[in-house]
Amino acid sequence: MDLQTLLVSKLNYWIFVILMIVGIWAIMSKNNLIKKIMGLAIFQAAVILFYVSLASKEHGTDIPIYPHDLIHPEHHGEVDHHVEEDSAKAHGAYEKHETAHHEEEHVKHSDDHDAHAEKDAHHDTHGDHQEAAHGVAHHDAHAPIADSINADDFNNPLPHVLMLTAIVVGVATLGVGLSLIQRVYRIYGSIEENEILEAIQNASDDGLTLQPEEEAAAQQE
Amino acid sequence: MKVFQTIIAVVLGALLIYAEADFPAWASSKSPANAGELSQYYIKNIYDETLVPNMVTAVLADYRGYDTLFETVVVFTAGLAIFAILGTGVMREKKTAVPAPKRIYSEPPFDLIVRISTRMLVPVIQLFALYVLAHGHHSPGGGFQGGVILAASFIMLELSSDLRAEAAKLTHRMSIWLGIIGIVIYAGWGTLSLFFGGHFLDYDMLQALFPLDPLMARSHSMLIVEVGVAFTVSSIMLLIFRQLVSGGYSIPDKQA
Amino acid sequence: MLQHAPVIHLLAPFYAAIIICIAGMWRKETAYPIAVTALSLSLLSAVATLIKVGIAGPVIYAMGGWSAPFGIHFHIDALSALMAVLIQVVALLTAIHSRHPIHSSIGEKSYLYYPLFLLFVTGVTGICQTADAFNLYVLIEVSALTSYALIAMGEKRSVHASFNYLLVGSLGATLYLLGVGYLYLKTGTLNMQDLNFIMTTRELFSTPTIQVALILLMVGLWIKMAQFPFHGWLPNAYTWAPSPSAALMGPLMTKVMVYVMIRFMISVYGLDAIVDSMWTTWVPYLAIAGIVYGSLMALSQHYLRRMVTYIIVAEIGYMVGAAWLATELSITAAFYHVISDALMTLALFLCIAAMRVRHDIRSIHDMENIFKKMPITMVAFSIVALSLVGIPPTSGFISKWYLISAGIDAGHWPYIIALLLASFANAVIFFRIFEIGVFGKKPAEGHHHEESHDKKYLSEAPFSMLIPCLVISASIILLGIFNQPFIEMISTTISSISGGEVLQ
Amino acid sequence: MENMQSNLPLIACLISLGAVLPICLFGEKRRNLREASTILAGILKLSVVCMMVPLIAGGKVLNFTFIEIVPGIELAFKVDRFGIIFALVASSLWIVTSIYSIGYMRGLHEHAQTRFYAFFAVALSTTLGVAFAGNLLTLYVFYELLSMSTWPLVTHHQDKEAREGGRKYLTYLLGTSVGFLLPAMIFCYLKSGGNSLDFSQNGFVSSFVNEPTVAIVLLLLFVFGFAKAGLMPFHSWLPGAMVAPTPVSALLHAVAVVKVGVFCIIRVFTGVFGIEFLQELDIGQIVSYIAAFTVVVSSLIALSQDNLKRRLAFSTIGQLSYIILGISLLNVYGITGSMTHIAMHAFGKITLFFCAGAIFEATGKKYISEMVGIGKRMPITMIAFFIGAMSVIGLPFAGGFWSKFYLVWGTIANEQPVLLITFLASSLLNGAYFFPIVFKAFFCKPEESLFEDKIEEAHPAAVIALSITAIGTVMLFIFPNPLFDLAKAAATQFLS
Repeated sequence: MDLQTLLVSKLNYWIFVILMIVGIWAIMSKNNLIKKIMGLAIFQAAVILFYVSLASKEHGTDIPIYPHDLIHPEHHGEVDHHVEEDSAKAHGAYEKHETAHHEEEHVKHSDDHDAHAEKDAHHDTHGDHQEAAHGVAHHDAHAPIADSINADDFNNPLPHVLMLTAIVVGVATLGVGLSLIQRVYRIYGSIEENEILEAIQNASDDGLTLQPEEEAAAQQE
Repeated sequence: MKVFQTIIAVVLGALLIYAEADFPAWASSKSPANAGELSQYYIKNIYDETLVPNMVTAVLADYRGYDTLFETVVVFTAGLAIFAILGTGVMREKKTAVPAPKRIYSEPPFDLIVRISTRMLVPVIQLFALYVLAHGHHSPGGGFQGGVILAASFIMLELSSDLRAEAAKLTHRMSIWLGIIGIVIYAGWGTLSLFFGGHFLDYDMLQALFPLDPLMARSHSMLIVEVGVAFTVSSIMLLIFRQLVSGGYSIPDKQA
Repeated sequence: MLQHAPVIHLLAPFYAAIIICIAGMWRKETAYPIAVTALSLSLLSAVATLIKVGIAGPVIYAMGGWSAPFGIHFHIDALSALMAVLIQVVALLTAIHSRHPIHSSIGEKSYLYYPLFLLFVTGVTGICQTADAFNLYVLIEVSALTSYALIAMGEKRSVHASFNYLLVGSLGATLYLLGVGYLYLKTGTLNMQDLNFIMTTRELFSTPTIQVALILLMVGLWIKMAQFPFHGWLPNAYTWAPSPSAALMGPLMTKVMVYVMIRFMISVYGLDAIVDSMWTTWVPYLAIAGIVYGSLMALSQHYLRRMVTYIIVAEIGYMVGAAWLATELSITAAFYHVISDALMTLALFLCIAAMRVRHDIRSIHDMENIFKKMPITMVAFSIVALSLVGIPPTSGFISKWYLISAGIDAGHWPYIIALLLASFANAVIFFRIFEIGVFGKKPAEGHHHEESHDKKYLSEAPFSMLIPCLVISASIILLGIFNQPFIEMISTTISSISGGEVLQ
Repeated sequence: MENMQSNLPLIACLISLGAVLPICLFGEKRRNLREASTILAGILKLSVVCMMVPLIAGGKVLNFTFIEIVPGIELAFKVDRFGIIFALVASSLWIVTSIYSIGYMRGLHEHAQTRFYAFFAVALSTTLGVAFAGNLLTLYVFYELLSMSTWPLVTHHQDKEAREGGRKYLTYLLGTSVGFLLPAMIFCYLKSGGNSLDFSQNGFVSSFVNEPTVAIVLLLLFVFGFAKAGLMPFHSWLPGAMVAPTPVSALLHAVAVVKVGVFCIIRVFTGVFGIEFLQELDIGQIVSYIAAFTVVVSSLIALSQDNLKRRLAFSTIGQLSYIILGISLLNVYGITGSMTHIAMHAFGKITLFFCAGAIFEATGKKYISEMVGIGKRMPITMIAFFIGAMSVIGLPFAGGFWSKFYLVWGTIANEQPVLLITFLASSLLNGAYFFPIVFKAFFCKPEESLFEDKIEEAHPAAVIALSITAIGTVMLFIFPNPLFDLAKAAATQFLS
């Protein structure tokens, strides 16, 4: 395929690659500790961009939420209606929620996986899921909407979930990194890598200086 | 020395580009990830199984609830870690290149306009934060976003006025307490379902607690879990901000 | 309650961390007992799971009650159960050991130290049990963050070492995350069993994405396990960390990453995909470089802690080299070495910490006739030393036996020669220590003197540090003699996984 | 040849290990109790071994299995005739050495005697472990433990050369055992399809090795792997170990270490490869030429040594190569000769070492040039020295004669003129480096005649010990048949 389609049809991956190169390069060659941390943040941002761009579809909505009319077809007046619904009815249909101790769970799993083997057989296990959903006692106001949804209208939710976690982890790492930098600055007086290494070199006996608490402890011995 | 790094970065870039040729086109709904069995199932069945219109919150809090639990643990750990690194014991460090500052913060420029406007804005922001937290089922939002906006409101308040006064109101021990409450809500709710015979974090079992059908039990437990997350995230983000700003010195804490 | 055992030994340390955070704010001394009881409880439940796995085969625990690819799963087979037990044992013994050093060095922060300690154990146990690739990333980050803080509470230089570790560690974890992303892009699922199933049914192994995914995953994991070219962070991190953190992370962090590598090699990619991915030709040479480098550097060190870190780098070379010979025997050997080396590293760190606390011994030259001063600790130390050299009755010999037989079986002679050279280097290292330890520095004052045997001279390590040393060195010998059940369990699991039938 | 389960071999091994406890407990303060417990343990051990002799002579094989370490192999003892000969030699000489070391250590007021006796006892228990080993793995386990337990004995003096000697000792023994022996053993284990490495009648190597080149490489790996046998390229740890106190070098040379090396090589020849297999492939020749080379060269070096103990060390290297030469002849006489030579050389050489130690203790002299006219001052020691020398040279009236006779007979039976010449030449060389010492001791007058001719013997305990062993050497000459019957029966059993 010629370069033009390659470039346009995969624009997001190109940006992701460039960001990653910048990130890695910054981490490795920058001298200032803060810049290294920024490089790490760029690197993580690149991975997040990769995941999120993965999830988009041509005409899918950017945030996968069911439109209001689809969920509540008629007016939502009788909210209290489903409360009297006997909720215990036909609960068992939810095969994955019955109180499955391992063996059954085990058995269920192997069927699930055998189902994987044949594509078509696969389809009807999902069919069971839907019938199971049907059977579940829920207020009749909410008819199962599974089959009335065209999957291509909605973006894939999974990468968004994963990246929510990755962003939070990135923030946590950033926080700890910055606190370490502060402590390094206080101990060595600088946050330039080369100056720190010099300070370590001419520290009295190469870093064997005791922490104040340890000195106190050593004297006690 | 820079040459070596650039070579490595370029090699990594080349490696990624080599794989890129094999990628599906951007935003193609036929790509294995989007057309895969997993995402198709999620899109089709989320509402039927959890009564939560926002698919992301459903997957986040219910299908992959264990992931989110450990995500909250990561936030809490970051708070603990920063507190351990910069926290109380540091003050007695004598042999340091940079002596402990006499004055903890520079006095923020007293500016009446800034103080008054922030004092007006903060309640609105906090209300919006609670809205984002509570409305996470129906619109983009949820525990993390709500918690962060809440923390942002506190930080704005601190930035605008004297940090030390604000710190006195919500000491670092209090923020750790809030973090703990958040995690206990989340993990406790998950362990609760153990006692009702389900697996860990299986909200379905909890419909025995409420006179609701399992679907409503699921969506409500998701809300409770989101509240737990909000607690932890807001308090820990505030703790991180305060530690970083004061470098661990200022905490007017009786116990330090 | 047994049905929930896999979760119990995950939650016990987790809840203990929370309780310590609360209780610690008022009375610091409650932290230690809570930690020890929680870890012993989780050890019991880990052993229960191991027995259950031994009898009933792999245990599947669905998180949140969702079936396979949709929810997150625990897939606990013999490998993960053994790792879980190993982690709890190492954590319990380090917790018992940590009472004295923590009290003396960072006493008032103990209510922060133990929660981080226990959260690290939770993260690492979770890594060993989860069957979900992304969940593994989150747990790696949990254990990584706690280890940055645990290291930074040590001596002055530990802060800078911890920062380097943070940078390199997060880089590695993010590369792993990208690798999982590539796998997800191609297969659409995150569950390890499902990944393998889809990759085999659609013959994706030869596609460039999956190949690059393998490179990213492996480079990420090698960075985290300090395999040779990426080991820069390890020596400083574990040398200046407080001794209980080094004793906790030395044996666990790197070995769990080796377990993750083996898990990805056999459960996700499958042995035949690995073999025809031509990696098995060059990776053992990388491992050999690691072994040679680690041994030589260990020889040249005279700071004890630093020497042990380089021995860890060499041992990682053993495991990676054996794993990448990609035969069932070699992966069994690699996994057995994971267990025996974890015990050996822990014993080394515990003995060195005991020597440091009692006689402030930091380098080899301070260890003058230490055998008279601390006879019991030094007996434990010499057992570990003999095990590292590979003297028969110990587990070190058995793992060397299996590693060499794997080498011969795969016909990879350079690997065998590297192994023998490394064990010889270990011999030189430890007998140099024995020489100074047993015979002292200056020659005996002439032939005609009777050296004094008075009591003052003998000052053993505190009781709470001595017991873990003895228990560990005893277990090294026992693991050496009664190794058959472990080997049996490991080899059947590996052959069943790589034997084609995807055990669900 | 029926097998019999019994835990006698285990008890024999554990007795000396058990003795370590009382030795350490009594320690320096109650030295006599400590020495008493060592000797008591020695006597007990000898009695248990003697209890086993009638059973084994009656054709039984005692075995005891402990635990399966590697699939297919257990830590097992299997005591046969050859094992019991070596066990007898080791345990009897331990008692004598303990008596001797009481005299020597106290005479010289040596330091750290508790450590000495403790490690001595451990070394003996590992030696018996090797003697009774039932398969190659158990042999290797105890072989390594023996190197570990004898290392502190070699570096006993803690001074510069002692450490050098210790380092050399370890580098050679550990290097060769981990370098050659372990891979060879694992190779056999893997190639033989994982079944056990037991010393079977005609060896298990024949099952998987057919072309001779692999067999030769494997055999050389084993032969050089057991560096304790002191074959030429890996022999220099032995003279290096002379820095140790004399009872240790006595133990090293006569009782435990080198004898274990040679014992293992014979086990490899008979149990691992099997004599018929070696004869068929005819690869015994190579080993015999290496051994012959070692014999001649070591005897020549011994001539040039002035330090008495170094000369004895090189003569030991020569005598050990006799034994290897004997076994590589692969015929009945060769094997019987080599087995009996272990016992004969043990008694002969231990006497020589005791005398060397006594001379050093009494007069402080180490060098042969200083020992002119010493016979008048220490008559008993020098007579014992003469008897020991006769046994090592192989002259009648001393045990060495019979075993050398069988070895020579073996070379004639094989029509090996070259080996025959080496035997005779080396006997001449032995004479050449022993007789001058004896001659100068008795018949020459010391120039500076500062010795008044009064008898000044070493510590009584030392003198008793060396006279016992001298008498033992002569006894072995007069009543050789119990030993030789055992050896012949073992040899025929190996060959059938």
